[in-house]
Amino acid sequence: MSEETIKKIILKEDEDYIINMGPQHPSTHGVLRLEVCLNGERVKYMIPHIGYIHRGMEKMAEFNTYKQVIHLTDRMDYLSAHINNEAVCLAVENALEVEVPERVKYIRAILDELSRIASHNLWWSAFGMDLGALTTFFYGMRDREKVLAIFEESFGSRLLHSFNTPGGLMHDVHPNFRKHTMEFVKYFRKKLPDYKNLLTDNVIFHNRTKGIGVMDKETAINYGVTGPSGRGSGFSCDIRKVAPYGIYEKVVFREILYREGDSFARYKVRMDEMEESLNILEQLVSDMPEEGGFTAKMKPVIKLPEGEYFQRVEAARGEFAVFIVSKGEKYPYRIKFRSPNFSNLFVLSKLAVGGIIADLVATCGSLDLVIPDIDR
Amino acid sequence: MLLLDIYSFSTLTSSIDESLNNVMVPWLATLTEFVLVGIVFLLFYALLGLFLVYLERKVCAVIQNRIGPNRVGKWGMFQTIADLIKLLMKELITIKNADKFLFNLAPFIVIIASFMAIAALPFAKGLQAIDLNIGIFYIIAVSSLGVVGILIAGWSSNSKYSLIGAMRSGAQIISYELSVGLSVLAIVIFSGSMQISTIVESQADGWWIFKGHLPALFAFVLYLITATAEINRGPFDLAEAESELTAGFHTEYSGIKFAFFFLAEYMNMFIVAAIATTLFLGGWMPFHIGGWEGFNQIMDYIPSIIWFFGKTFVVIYIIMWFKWTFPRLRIDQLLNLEWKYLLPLNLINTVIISFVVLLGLYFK
Amino acid sequence: MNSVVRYINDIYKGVISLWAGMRVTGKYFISPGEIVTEQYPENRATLKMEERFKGEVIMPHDENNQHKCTGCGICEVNCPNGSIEIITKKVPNEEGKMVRAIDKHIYHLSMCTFCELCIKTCPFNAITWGQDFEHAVFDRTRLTKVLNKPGSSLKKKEVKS
Amino acid sequence: MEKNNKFTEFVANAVPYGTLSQGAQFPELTVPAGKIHEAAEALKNYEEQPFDYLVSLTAVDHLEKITMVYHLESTLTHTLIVLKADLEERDNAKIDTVSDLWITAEFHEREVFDLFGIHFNNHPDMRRLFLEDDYGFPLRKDFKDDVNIIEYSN
Repeated sequence: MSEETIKKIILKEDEDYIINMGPQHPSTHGVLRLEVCLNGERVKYMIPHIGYIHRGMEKMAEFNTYKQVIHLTDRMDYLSAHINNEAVCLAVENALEVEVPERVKYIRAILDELSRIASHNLWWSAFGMDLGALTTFFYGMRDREKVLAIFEESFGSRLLHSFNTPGGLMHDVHPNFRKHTMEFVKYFRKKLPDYKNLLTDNVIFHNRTKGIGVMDKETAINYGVTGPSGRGSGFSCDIRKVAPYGIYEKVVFREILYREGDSFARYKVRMDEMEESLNILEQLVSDMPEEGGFTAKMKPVIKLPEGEYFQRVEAARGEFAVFIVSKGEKYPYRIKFRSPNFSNLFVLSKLAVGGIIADLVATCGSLDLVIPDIDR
Repeated sequence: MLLLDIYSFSTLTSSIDESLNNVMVPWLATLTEFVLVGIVFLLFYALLGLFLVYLERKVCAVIQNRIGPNRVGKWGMFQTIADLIKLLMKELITIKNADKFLFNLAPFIVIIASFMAIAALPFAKGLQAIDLNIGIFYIIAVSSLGVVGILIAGWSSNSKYSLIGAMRSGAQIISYELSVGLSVLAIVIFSGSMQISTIVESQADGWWIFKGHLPALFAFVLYLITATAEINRGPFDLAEAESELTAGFHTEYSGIKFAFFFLAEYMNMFIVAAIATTLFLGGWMPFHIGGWEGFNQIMDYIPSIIWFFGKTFVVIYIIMWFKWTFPRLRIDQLLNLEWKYLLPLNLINTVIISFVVLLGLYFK
Repeated sequence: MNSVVRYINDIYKGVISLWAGMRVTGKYFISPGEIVTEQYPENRATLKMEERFKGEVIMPHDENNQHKCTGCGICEVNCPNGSIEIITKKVPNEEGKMVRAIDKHIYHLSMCTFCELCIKTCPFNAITWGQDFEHAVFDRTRLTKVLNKPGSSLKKKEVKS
Repeated sequence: MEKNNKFTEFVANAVPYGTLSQGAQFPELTVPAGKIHEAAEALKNYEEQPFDYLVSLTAVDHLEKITMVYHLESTLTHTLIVLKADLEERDNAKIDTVSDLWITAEFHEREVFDLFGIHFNNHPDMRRLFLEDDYGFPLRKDFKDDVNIIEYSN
């Protein structure tokens, strides 16, 4: 943001037509407030205001043991709760140099990919709705329900399942887990053509998203935009490839990269990632060992050796990283959660300028923001 | 043709007219007729509006793999009535610094505009309030009055979202008025009359959509698209684009004033569907296939009012089908679509139809 | 000429893509068998939650009104939100010695985040998940529950076979 | 290994005031607080592997000092290094901004300013991000919340 813009914010000019999108607005998907200055319908500048649901998680985590921190990470990016859990677990396991059983790695990766599909699916539904295609929302929800049913069967909860724990998993997965996952893969493969016909190929949709909110690679890197949004600009930032963790070294998959950098490229990245996740699921489910337990041996009270630990994982919306500073106690001395949406949000104020309100909505939707993850 | 006369409403209406004239002086009889017709139309308007809301909710529910309203009454039939009662009981909020007079006036303008258009619609044989000799021109003129109400609503609300919505609506309707007019003109050329009863009569031996070859079919498709835009329905619902402007021009309205906007929107949908039926699908004329005498006679047994409403609801369904499938257009794309695609196509189509009519290439 | 071809091609492709979308919604419109809505209050009889469903924390009691909770307080320590409070009392055992026993196992459902740490760490498997999910009440205080039933006592340890 | 040596050489040349050490996971480069912008600029313009992606920027309150921690990644080779700077002064903590190098730092720095009270010199928009202006700096270890008194007993 240039200084000129900031001056404008403070000394609002009389002719500026300022509308507040949010904190309650259908297309901001939560309590995000965008202060938009318009010239006609064209956006002159846009300032995001955040902090409406800041819960001080980093401070709360300083009073929680490592096992208790897990349930806080659920509530940041609630759509990829499992992946967030895994970041903390991996950081603790790396610090303690615990080797988790092979089976746990497989199950974690399966759940990661299921979460990713569920998350992208919800995004697809909501993105369609942002653009006015209301039916997509129900089709997306219908298919996401199948993933949530698998979650519910194994973990007992559908969204915020604190299923990971340092050293492994809370329980073993349900005996039907493998079967139901395969069934879901088959079911979802059948439904994907509907998605394609309904939205991906639609000429109105193309007009609404192609060339809208163009972000080049340099901007993406400079703003730290990761995940599907960054990969839509050709920024190779898939942590599963860049710094593999868990079982991902053994899995064969490709990183989806598009170079256009517009909303449609970001859309395509997510659609392709859903298909790629299905491929990964097929590999993992067939290779998953039946035996091997679900947790490594851990002490009842976990104390990390003094030091600093950094763990990155690929959440559904980008790079999620945990930075733990330990002083050898059972509580972390300081935890920093590097959440993907925090970095992704601020590029919006650059992308929105020059477009019209409808473009702002499309760009905001294509960045796939989850507000609790921004505020933490 | 004898059978058709049984179902004709003209016997009913003329008998009422006669009996009224017998007991009253002529001017009083005319006045009573005005009042009677007004009451009948008001009831019809309200009930049909409620039914359309219910229908829309059911159709979109089935499209979206849902059941839809199913709590109030059997299959949720009284859901919309319950909603109406709720809206009636709600507080009417006028926000600060709003232009009170215009703010209260706007919903009435919108609803009167759509109410006036019903007058010229032929619902069945002999069931038409007024058969103007420029009937189709009258309907187009009156139905575009509604935009004045929308503009007033947006301006007087003292809300930024409302203003943007109203301005969008203004731009949209001014543009699409042209295409609606031109595609209606196609049938006026075919039938050589602007009088609605004449247009319907001209389709006794075949509907224009079949008689008029491809140009008429093309005009029908163009009419559907432009009419959908004209009544601010999805995918052209920019004036109230929910995800952008929360509710557009009626953001600040509550209670029964909001209900007026809502009802007018659905009734406008009915009116454009009814016009499409009258012009392209033969109005209340039954479906005939040349040479199949038995089939045609069976078709004649079905009352004309059922034919009219059946066809209208098919068109309404198609309009709903659009809405629940497509994403919304952007305002500049919407105007592009009109000025770069629909209007040129319509002009070309009008020229072709003129030649078709001049050379007598259509079925007579 | 090229631009005219492109113009017509645009229209053609656009119409085809729109028709593809309408086919999808049309297909679902004529197949009501695809409806997925669950009629919730009506299907209470058939609605069965998963075995592992995290509805609320409960303490199973056997037919003699006995439970397994000794009041050790491990669940209270492990709870990240302070939603469990243990109140203990001293009761005499068979030998006449005063030993610690549970008086009230208070569970604040309103504060629970369902992280499962209490159940996981309980050394006696005294608490577990209940499948009840209809927690809506008119008064917040009713979400505070006492898990051990009145008059209940500690179950004797089974003799290991 | 060769690459590592090259990097060590580069650091010795370009950032002579910094001390490079091999941390548990990543190489760590500690520089004096006054030279942070200089060091960051050198790292970003390192030709072999420009550290052009700022993964995370945060601070840690060690009571006797506040440490700024920057995690930098090179999108060319995907190596990650940690850049650190210690701030001795608590009451008037100040450090140069790096938001002109990585724009994402602008918002991370605002967050750090909000939660730690570290002022960033030359920052274009130094306002609080989440909290009100008269709120304390909650992530400091000596922060006491008088309104919501929650004592953690365990």
